[in-house]
Amino acid sequence: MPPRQNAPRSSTGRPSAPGPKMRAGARAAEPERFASADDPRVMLDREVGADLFEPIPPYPTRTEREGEFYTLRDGEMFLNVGPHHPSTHGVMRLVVKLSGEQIVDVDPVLGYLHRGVEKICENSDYYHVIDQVDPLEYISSLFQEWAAVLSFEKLMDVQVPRRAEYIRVLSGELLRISSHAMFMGFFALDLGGLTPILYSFIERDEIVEMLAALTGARMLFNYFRIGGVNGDLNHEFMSRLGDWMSRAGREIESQATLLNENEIFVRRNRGVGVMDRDMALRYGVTGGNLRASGVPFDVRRAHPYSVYPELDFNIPTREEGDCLARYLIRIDEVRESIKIIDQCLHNMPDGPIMARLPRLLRPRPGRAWGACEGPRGMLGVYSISDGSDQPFRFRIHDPSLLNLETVPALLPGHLLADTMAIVSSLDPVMGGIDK
Amino acid sequence: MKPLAAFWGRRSLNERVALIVVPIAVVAAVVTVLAIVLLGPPFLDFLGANLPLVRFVVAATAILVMTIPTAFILIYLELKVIARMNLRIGPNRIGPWGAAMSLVHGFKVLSKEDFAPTGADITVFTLAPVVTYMASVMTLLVIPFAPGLIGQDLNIGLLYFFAMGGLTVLGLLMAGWSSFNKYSLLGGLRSAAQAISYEIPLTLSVVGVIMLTRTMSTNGIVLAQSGSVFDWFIFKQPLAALIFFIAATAEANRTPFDMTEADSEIVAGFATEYSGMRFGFFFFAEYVNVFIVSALITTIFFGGWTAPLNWPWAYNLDWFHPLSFGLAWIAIVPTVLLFGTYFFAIPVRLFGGRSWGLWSSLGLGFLILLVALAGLVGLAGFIAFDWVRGLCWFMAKTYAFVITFVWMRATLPRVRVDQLMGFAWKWLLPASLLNLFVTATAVIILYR
Amino acid sequence: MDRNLKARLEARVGEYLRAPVYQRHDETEIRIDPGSVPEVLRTLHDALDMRFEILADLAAVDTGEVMQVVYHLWSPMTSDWLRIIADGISRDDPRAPSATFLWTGAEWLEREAYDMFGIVFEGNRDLRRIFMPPDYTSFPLRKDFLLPDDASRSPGAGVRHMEKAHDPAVLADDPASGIRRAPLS
Amino acid sequence: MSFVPGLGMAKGMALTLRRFFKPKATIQYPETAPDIAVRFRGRLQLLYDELGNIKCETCFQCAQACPVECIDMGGFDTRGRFHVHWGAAEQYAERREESALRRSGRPVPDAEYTQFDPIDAAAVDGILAKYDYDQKEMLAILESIQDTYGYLPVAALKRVSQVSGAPYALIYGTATYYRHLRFEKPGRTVAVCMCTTCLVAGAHRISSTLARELGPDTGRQPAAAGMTLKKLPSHIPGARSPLVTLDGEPHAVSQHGAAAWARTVAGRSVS
Repeated sequence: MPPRQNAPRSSTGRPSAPGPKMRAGARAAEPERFASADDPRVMLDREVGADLFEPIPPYPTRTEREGEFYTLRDGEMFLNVGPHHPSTHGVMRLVVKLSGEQIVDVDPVLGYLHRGVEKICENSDYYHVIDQVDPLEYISSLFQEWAAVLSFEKLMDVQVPRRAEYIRVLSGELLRISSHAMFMGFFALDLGGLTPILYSFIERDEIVEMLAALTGARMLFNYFRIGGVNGDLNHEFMSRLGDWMSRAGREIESQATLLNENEIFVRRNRGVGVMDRDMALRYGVTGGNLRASGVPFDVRRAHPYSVYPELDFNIPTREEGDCLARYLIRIDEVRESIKIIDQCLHNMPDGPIMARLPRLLRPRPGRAWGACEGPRGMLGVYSISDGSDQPFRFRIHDPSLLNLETVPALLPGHLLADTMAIVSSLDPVMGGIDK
Repeated sequence: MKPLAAFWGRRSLNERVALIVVPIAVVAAVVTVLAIVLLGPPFLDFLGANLPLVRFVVAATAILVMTIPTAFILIYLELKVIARMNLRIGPNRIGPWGAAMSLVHGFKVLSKEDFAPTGADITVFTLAPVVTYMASVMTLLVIPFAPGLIGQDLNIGLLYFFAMGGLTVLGLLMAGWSSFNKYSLLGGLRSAAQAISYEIPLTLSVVGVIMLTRTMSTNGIVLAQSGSVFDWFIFKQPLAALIFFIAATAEANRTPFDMTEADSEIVAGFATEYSGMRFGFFFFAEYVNVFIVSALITTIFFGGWTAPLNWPWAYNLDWFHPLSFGLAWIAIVPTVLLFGTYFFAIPVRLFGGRSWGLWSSLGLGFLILLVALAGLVGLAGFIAFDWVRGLCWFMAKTYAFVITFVWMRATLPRVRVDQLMGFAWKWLLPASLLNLFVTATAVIILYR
Repeated sequence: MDRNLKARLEARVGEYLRAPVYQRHDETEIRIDPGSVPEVLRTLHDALDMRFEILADLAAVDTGEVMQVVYHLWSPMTSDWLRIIADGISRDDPRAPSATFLWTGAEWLEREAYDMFGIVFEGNRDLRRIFMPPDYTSFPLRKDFLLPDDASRSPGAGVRHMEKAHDPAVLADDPASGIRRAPLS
Repeated sequence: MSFVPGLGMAKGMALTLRRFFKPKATIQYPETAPDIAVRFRGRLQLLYDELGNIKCETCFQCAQACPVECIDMGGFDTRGRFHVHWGAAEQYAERREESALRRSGRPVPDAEYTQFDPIDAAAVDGILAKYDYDQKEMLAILESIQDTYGYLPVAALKRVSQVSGAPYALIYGTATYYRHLRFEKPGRTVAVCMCTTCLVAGAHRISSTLARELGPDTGRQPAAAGMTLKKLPSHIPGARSPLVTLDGEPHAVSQHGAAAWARTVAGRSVS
């Protein structure tokens, strides 16, 4: 049987401008392939023609890694988890190589949500960028705005009023709580628990309505501005917030009682997908996933960027680095965030909420890197200005990409059922990954 | 010919219809009456001659028909209970409190296109849902709903039940293999493995009961616990009851053991490629299974149709034999209807407010009267006939367990496959063996 | 900004710098040749007074004349972000050494850079397109890749059609191609 | 995880059982409306009056107020001017096909959108440099642009707004305010005023004649080479009815002379 990689497809997978030319030679020396249970021609019955089945992948493989992944040994089969699957967050596709239910290897296929936001931002001026980056991490979009705004403010030396900073911290932490609530719900859902997702959506809905009263939108708040925020705190927001603070995180606590001690839940997560300290650092994992493996790296403390130095909160860390730790870290962070919100409400200064800026922004040529701590890790923006009113280069760094990159290293050896536990414990958001 | 055509041509449409229908109707009526008069008695004799066969056919049909409303009720129950448990309302638009929801589900499933994927083994693919459904329906035959109300009182009832339970898995396996989909395949194999490992503790846990009752007939088991509450085997065999409950959960593929259609892992398991009524069969079979499992737990460990409290005053109401009134019915019925209607209508008219006019209040009064009469008749039946009483108790217990299953589904996450197997082999099997050993010892010591 | 860090950097990787250490706000920036990336990264990662062990970001930049690969590092020893610019990669055959020998996570970042800019990272074991489809033939984030219709300015300036040749020589004398070039500072 | 096996599960079951009797969080929408925040942005949409005319006067104040310039103008409103849209051009039907065509690289045949065609902006830059990028000189700038190109290409206006930094709204307002500035390529458009006076003076008959002569229907591209027949948005004050304009300049056309005039304009021989 001809090796499947060399399917007769020409003119594909080869960039016109400089590409990996040296790969071409590599394909000659590739391991000899056996007929496997996955081979369509084995399971085939008469009336179905062989042309029904595409070779996998349907293009000549491009790297040794890809060729070696898409070569099946005996008893192995591919399973496409996604892009349409109940428990892939967003439109993610994992090509899983299984033997039985044991995972041999994984190849994540990204890009189903790619919109080219960086290019769009480079062609739209500094005011536009803020609402262009909104739908990137659609679950916690304020943080993406925050990173962009931080970078721009460094770029054009803007001094943000303290009240604006406090409002940013307040809304940001609220959104962090809602994002974590959604994480817990979906995590439980991927493990087969029906109920927690609805409890967490109750929590999230309160917060999101609150933020709608503040920012004017439920999901894609286009709220932060360069040098401040769009609108000041209003009575409706404050009253809603007051109601919520009286029972802050109640639903999340109820989930904790529902899951944290549940034997089934704990057994499914303890010791699953263990990511030790070195591995986490090598993979550039950030956020709760990194802290769950014992590295106390949180941009809010490691590199203070707003009024966070004035606030009193601590960075929860855990040593195990397994799914359970990653789940529990989130709960601790929710409690910390509630503390932060409380402090923000108590010492919220008066004053303006916007720095005075020209209508048309033309920063001096320069470079700036702004990073903030989102719910999933460090969100960074590296922007270059060439003196025009559009950023010359607008680079978005999304934590979910690197968090998801650990999946091919974490999954092998586990069962198919653990895929959902591990992937959703890493909490990726495909909108941010695919840019 | 021509005058006839002319006559036909002159008739209007209604007349033509009448001309066709009326003679047919007349002929049909005459024929029916004649058939009843002439063939009726011999037919009845024929039926009476081979009664067991007739009884079996009637019972099978009744059970087959009974599964549909049962499944509907269970589906609606699950929707509602789970919804309330996660702070939703659940279906509340179709019918009163959304009660017609599952009916609409049924229509939806019927009206959907059911297609088979290319490369599927069509015959097996089509056969699989039927096998599953029939297997789960056939198990209903041996369940004693009430004294005398049992499909077929087999003396190997439990054995029959477990055999049929095995068949259910066969259907799932067929579905998983024939769908030509890896998810389905995984689901089917999972269900096979799960069934194999959980049949054993399930069966072994019941053996203790069999030893105590010295019979395998479900009816016999119920009769053995018909003394008082403490004759129920939940008190004599608590461990067995626990094991049976857990194993039965796995047997019915319910959360936390719903490996076969673990929706977040393998998309819908064996049912991934199914749609339309083929899927509907699986859907029904699942809920019928839940009902059967609960019914069996009730039968074996919770005294079946026996009441927790005995009814000393359950004398028979022979004086109220309907025929004892004779022609008086002609007077009684209208009188009761008339005065009863007024009796219930008057308070409505008086206190119902302005919106209740004369006729509307009379109508409501009539409805209330009907409800009251139905209640009276039911109460009379409950007191008079012990099968009504038994049925009520049986259903009450069974639905309690059904709701427990739903409750578990609302709460618990899913167990992983290997943990599932490990639990079965490492814990349930030894425990059931231990239970068996202890029971055997006790039987030898006490009952000799 | 951290003056001490500047001194340490000059001490450690002084010979690789092709421009003086540049500090602004809370960022320290060094500019090196692409060839010397592995040594510099290794030094910064391992040296006991550096310990830049968290790779914050790996970005590629197309300045219109040359390509750059920009690394952002974080270390517990300083309060600054360290930015390393590997400068002067030719646009015609852009090649740069891979950082995967230190940070495995850089693999996908480099895949992204390759996908968007066509920079070939030698030593990356799995350098293929990550977002774009495998049969895609051009590099969208290059400056000579022109948008079909640019949302913010439409109608008008943005309407040119897609994927002109990636040849600066052709584009140089094409007035309609608004190819922007960064002032190389 | 507790030491008593099953205790954790029992706790969970107890919680769900308690929640079973708690009040529900569902908002039954049609019966009970959710309380929507005052600031809630919701969906942007244009309002129409009871006659079905769009209420938007295209005053561009929204476009100027919008902090991220997400409001954009395109298409035509009831007064024959640009129509208000939001967001990227690709979202709107007429623009979508436009940009699709442009993406295909072929010239856009639709005469309505010739003004969107890309232009060689070098001349614009020269003009702007001459006026020292001064926003106050906008009228002069626009006039010289029209002298250069013969009309005002939208691309040029965009270029002006990019380079000089003046809001596009301002430039566009200026361009639409002065009547001698035009967006159509010269030698193209015949417009008939349909105001009451003109109608009394027989404008309708004239326009039907012109339509018959020039082409099938008002607004479409007529059969005669490159002629467009339009309704005039509003009567030019002082011009005498019936009012027919050729590229904005009023022409004296009588009901009877309309056909001959059309032929002459279309460059055909007068029979």
